[in-house]
Amino acid sequence: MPEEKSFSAMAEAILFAAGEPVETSRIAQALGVPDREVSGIVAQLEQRYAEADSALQILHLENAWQLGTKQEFAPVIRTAMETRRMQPLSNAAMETLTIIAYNQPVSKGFIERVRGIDSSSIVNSLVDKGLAEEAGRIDVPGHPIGYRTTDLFLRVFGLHSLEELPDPHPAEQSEIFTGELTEQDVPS
Amino acid sequence: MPEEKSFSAMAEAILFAAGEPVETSRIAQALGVPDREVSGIVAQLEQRYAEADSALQILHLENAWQLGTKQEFAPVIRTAMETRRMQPLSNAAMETLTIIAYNQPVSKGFIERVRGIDSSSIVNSLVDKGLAEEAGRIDVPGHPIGYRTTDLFLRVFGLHSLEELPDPHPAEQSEIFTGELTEQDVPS
Amino acid sequence: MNEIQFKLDVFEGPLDLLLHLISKHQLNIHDIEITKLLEQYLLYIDTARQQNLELAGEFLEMAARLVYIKAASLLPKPEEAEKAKRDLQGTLIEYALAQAAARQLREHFIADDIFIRKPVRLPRQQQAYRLRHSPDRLAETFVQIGRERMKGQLLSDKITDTVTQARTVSVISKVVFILRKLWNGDSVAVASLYEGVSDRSARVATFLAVLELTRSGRIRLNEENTMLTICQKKGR
Repeated sequence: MPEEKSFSAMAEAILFAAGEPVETSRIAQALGVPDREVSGIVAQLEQRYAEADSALQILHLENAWQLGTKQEFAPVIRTAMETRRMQPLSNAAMETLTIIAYNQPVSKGFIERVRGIDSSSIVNSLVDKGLAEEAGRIDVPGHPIGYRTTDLFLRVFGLHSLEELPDPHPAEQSEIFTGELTEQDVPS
Repeated sequence: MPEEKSFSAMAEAILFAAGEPVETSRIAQALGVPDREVSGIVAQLEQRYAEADSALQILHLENAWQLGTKQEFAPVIRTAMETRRMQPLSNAAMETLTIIAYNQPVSKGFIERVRGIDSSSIVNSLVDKGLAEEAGRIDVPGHPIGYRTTDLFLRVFGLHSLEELPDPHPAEQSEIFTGELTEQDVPS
Repeated sequence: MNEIQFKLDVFEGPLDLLLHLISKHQLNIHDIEITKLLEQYLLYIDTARQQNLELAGEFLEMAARLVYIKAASLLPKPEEAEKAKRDLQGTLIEYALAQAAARQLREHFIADDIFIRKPVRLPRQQQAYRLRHSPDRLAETFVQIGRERMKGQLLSDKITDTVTQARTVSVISKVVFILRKLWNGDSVAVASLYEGVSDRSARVATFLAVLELTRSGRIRLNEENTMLTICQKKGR
């Protein structure tokens, strides 16, 4: 009999109410189980969403979990909510976001040095879009504000964690990096 | 084959993403069905939630529908949310609070100038946390609302009064003093 | 000039333009032919100007940097030029990497197709802050922000960066500087523009600024190239 509430349903309740990503430890604490059991519990929930006729899915972001809709439901949601799909980012925004993603936390000054052009307004617009955020001040002269990427950034690029950021692959560079390819043969 | 997305899953997607109650007609329009079919579609969803080991339920309000958690999950949700409240202040919040503390009363505009980035939502969250409060309008152009710290702020930082605010780096004070005098010799 | 078919607005900045020129003319990024690069770069700047495009100041700063590298390489001791060239190559390689990474990241873009929920508002959610901190945290944060900034009158990040990085001096700032000197119609000795200016990039910027102003007809040099006067506006 389903009198007893299952852990996976409890996890579902927490993730639903929180909306934002919830760390493994917080789920564990609320359920009264060790941290290491959380991924198994969430996996059950994930399976239910996969099997059943459900529009939901579990997002695994860094060390946290979040409830979201399956990608294929985006059109019907947009129709109902009358929202537009996020526009693809301009090259300038992509470059800036990439520099932030691979070097975070970084100051606006650092980004400007890499890109060779003032990028302050682009950083601000990435913050407005929720793709980047402040990350305290950096311990370099002038103590500039550092920027890092957000959970939305991970979601928008279908990443589970920053470790999944693609390695800029050598083929892309071959036109410019002639003769340097051997250096990339570093054993991991 | 369950390739075809069912109406009930589409309704679930809409209700999940909306968060708030969604009118029958809006759902009907997005699914491309007559209004009168919506309650049947939602009933299917409701049944899935009832049968499966789910924490969710459908709330029917007037002429609208909303997705929520079942009553009995309230305690576990509350426990999980409580732990979130224990989050210490972010760097950005600490910085904003410091600016308010040493310059009060200050406007949001002043804080933005000091930090170099819009800090309005951070100020609001400090007010929510009871660490800062409005202090009437300030006598500068535009008469913006001023903010000051609260008694709770004093308690949090173990101070008896604002006069006890620590003096930042007194050692460096003398050099800065001389340096400043010369820098101010700029004709206005 | 017809052979230069630049799409002028597509470059993200001077580095983007340089990378374009390097790949177009098959230059070796690890040992750039500065003369050729400079020539192509200036051609671009000219084309942009003919089309009345507003170029960001950074494009002119880069011109100054290239001119400097070329000029310094003609000196008997070209070590300085070598170093400046290596710096530029390093900057370009770093930027090329960032561009490659950006292109790859873009392939993962799925926009905001996954929807999430706003957090549920619990009745008592706006609760008073309960943690305790040492008052030293306030002092530390104060120091982090910096005393100047705390008064709300700093000096943008950009200026701080300039101070800490000793960047190339902008040509535009020198243009303004020169025009100010000439404002009331006096003539000014060219040499006086360099008085007290020991920083090399500032000298290069001054030189380029004079060039720029004479070329555009804003100022005139006397026959000995020693004195500058401002050109009176003529009715056309």
